[in-house]
Amino acid sequence: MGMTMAEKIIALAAKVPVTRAGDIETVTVDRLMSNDGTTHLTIDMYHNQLKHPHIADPDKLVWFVDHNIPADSPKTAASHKKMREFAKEHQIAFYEGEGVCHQVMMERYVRPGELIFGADSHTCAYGALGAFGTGVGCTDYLYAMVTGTSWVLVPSTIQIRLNGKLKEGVCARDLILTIIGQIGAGGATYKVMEFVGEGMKSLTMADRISICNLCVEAGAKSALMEADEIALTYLKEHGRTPKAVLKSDEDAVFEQVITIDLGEIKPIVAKPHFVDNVAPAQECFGVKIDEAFLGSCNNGRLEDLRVAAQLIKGKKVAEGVRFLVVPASRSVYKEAIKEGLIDTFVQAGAMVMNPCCSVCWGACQGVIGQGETLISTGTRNFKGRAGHKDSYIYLASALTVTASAIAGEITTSDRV
Amino acid sequence: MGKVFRFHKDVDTDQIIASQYLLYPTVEEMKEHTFESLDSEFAKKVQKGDVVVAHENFGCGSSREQAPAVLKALGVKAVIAGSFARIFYRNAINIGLLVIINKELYYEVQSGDTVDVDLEKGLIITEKGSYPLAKLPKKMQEIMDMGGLIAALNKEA
Amino acid sequence: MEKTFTATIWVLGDDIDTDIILPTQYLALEHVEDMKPYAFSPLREDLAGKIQKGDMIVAGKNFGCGSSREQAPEVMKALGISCVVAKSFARIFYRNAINNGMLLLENDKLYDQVTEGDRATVTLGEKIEYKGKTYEISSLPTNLMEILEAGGLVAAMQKKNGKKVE
Amino acid sequence: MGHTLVEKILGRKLNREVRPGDMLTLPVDWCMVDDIMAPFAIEKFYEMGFTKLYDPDKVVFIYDHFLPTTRVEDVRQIKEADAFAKEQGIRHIHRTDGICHQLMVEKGYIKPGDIAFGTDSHTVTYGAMGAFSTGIGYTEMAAILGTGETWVKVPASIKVVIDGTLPENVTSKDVILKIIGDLSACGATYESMEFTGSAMEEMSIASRMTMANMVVEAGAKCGLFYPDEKTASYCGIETKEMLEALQPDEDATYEKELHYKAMDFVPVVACPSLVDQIKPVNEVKGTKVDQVFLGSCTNGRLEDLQMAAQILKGKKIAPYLKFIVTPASQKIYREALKDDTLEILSDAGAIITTPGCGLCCGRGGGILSDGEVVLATNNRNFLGRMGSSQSQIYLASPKTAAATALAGVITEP
Repeated sequence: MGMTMAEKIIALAAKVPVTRAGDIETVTVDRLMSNDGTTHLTIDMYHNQLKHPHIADPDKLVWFVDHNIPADSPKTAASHKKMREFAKEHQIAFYEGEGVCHQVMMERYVRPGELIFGADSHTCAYGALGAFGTGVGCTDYLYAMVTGTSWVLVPSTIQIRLNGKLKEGVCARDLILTIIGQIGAGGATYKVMEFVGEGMKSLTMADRISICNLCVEAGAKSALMEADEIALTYLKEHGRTPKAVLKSDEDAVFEQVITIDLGEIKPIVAKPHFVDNVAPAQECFGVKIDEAFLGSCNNGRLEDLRVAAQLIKGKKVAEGVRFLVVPASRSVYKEAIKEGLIDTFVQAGAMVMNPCCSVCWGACQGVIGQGETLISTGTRNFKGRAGHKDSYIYLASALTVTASAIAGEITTSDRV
Repeated sequence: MGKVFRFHKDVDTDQIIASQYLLYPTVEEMKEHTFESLDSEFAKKVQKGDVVVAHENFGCGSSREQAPAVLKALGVKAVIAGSFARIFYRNAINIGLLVIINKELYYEVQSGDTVDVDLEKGLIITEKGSYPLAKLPKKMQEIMDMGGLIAALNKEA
Repeated sequence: MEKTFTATIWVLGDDIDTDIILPTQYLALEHVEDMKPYAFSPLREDLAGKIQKGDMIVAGKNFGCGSSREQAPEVMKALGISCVVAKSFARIFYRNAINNGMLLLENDKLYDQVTEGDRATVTLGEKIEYKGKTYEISSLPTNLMEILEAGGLVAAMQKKNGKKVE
Repeated sequence: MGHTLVEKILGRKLNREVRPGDMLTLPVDWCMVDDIMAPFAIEKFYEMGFTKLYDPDKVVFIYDHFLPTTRVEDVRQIKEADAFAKEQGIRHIHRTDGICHQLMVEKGYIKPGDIAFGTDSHTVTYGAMGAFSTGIGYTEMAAILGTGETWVKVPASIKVVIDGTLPENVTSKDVILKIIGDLSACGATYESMEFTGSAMEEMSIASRMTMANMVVEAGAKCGLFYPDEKTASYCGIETKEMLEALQPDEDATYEKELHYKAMDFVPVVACPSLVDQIKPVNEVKGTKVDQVFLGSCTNGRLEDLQMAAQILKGKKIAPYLKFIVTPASQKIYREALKDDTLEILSDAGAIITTPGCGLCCGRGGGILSDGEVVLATNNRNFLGRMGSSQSQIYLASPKTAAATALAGVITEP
């Protein structure tokens, strides 16, 4: 009996020849990512609770200040300071203001075949490069930081077979929201969502990251895609080589197989207050918006900015709407400057922010007020996530968000 | 014995503790904002030994360990839900917050009811009856038995 | 406004700026009552809680320098401060204070003599008496006195607009 | 006996001769209301019994302190201002365009000789254009919104004469800081400052704005530059007569005159926590900083960003240092994109934010915790202004800021 891609990566990390869904394995973690959302607490535990504080391999640690930057309060600044000082003392790779952690990880660190822990739930994005990324809390993180190892319950896999091609005006974001709507917010809990099929060939790296990134919203432990030619080209362009290029065996056992024709996918939105509360975009036409957000680890990449800029060029953001455009990393920002995209956004009346998590995280810049409505390419639309507890978030693709910013109400790109 | 605080389906980590409080220096400073958007009085009302009961998929969303940590800091004895999101579940066990999967209790109790979780007898006891405690996976039970992952780590070292 | 009153003294220094009187992060609170606890907080965190209705502030030069934030005199008025005696006042603060009916008195000697917690007696337009000594204060220009006597600019405008004052 | 510039401006408005000490009732050309103060001014406006603005076209609403919003209550300010603007027919609204004082000049509202009031103390900035402008509270703004006029006591004037050429490493920021240090934080209270001399004539409009912006830190009511060809070309006006009418008389009387030689200026900083604690940069060099801030209505203009870029081109800022750059307006942001300034700053490691008041007003954009030290190009270093009251703020020029960002310690450019 063959193994799934997830089983293969975990077996490699556990240094065992075979492992099966349901097994518990002790694994050596290839990389440990953490950000300012929780690292201050990890550091406190490191200092106050460990009998023998030490770090197994500081070179495996990568830390980011990306959630609340620039700092919005003395308390935030104090937590950042704690991180900065610890990173300096222990020579931990430290990025402050370089962009959203997952994007920078994809640009600089993630390699196919690796097993990566991130103290952030969207770590599953690394599956786009064929790596097993999963989100952990700071206690798990600390354990791995100290020992270099952790335990994993080997997950079963839902294989999603993609055929065909997305239609014009439809984004990878629409695809993954459709899938989450289908299987539900808990539909993949403890499982891996694996994407395969000839449809993959038409998906760019940006599309793939966007898809994998959002799988945690169906409860998934991780998301995986085979590192094919597109992924390996990306890797090479960024100066790295794979740890191992793996894929599921033909005779591997899957929990479930879902087949999707990409050509059938339509623009979709997730309505308040849950990611699986999806509806065709047209059902929400006319909903007035106060703010629109293009950015995040999900849709702040160059490809997203390109399609959005193309749509908004020569047009204006609707009066009274705050349109936040936040590139996902410094290199995205730089490329976007070179291509003239940033200028297009500013000219249209958008506010271009420094690369960071911004309003997707809802505690720093662009928070929305009581009764306000946001349309966002962020990852979540939980009640109150973007600000006031009585506010509304719709999630949609870069195209739909930009179209809505122009119209001042929810609409799709073909209508502006 | 503790009081029940009952919540709905898909209680996400932003409801348990919102983003704007996560960078506060300590859990102690965060805990008064627990469940703020759902019940702004929760942190004031909850007492040591009380129990949170919820429907399916409790703790979905982010990996923020602050979510189980504030519940523990407020003295919540256990969270009993139909199912849990993966990361929350693991985080809770790691810090020694009791998380119990039970599909019936949500339908049987209301907020304000009294309930007892008797670990020795392995029972959840309500005014109406009792429910057996589901067993934790072995690995997790070991961590709980040692008093959480850090305690386990300190024992290994 | 009473012509003569006696008040307990709080002493602050030179150049008490508007960020000290009320830091920016509290400016947008909906009501001045909500701002009260934060008055003077960067300098003396517990001061706002200690000030009693009728107390006075004695300070050095350039009181109220900095921004045009009118929340500064307003929050002081809400705390019940009867007047500020300073060596000098910053311009915008002075104007804002008068517009809010907050009494400001200029005297360049009192500050160097006072001890916090003592009491002093003010006679408007004439003098301040403190520990048996008299400190002169001048009267305000007529147009400002009119605003102050009306109870501030809002009341003065209401009168002009024939609006009934509640 | 002749007249100072402020007497000329005020007298011209009323068509009569005015002297220091005169109490005037002045018609107002521009009312600038920012997002922090708008709801308060609106509330007072109605409380006073007004129902209609005296002239909606003379009112400019600008949202800058709270954008990007960092707290849920920030939005309330904007919504209330928007509702009022709609009801009263205010057409001049800038919701995300940048900092109010920059926009009042950049968007062409302010012309030489205008009378402008704003709900922000740095309204004095427009003196760079030869306009009389000053900050007021929201109650007074409410009265002006209703009546179109207010009272002004004609100020006495201080004349500052600076001749010659400034050293390469000195900017107009160093000049105004030095003057504030010499005058003290209340040395110009109630007075009008006039800047003249060949060094002032040489200065760009942007540099003049930096100086006019900061006169309030010496307590001044306004800070004026004599309108000249540069002013006229910036404003797109040709009326030579008007420019001539807005020059002081040679025999005008000044309360005080300060004379400087431009070549004597050196880069300076204002040390914590008062704007008049001025020291040469060299006296505090080597002081470790955690953050550098380049921006604000004082120094967030294109030439400021360019000065920094020139120093930082091809280099990296010190490790573990935060360098926050906040252009003063979206127009400046675009100009800085066009000439690669932003790319150079970003490559050096700067965090470039969207235009707005940002860190200067202490609501967001890089707030400091206990024990942190910032060197900033804005106008105030008051205790706790940028976060913790246990943090320290040094004020300096864009050049000193860039040199300091590079070294991680306070450094002379």
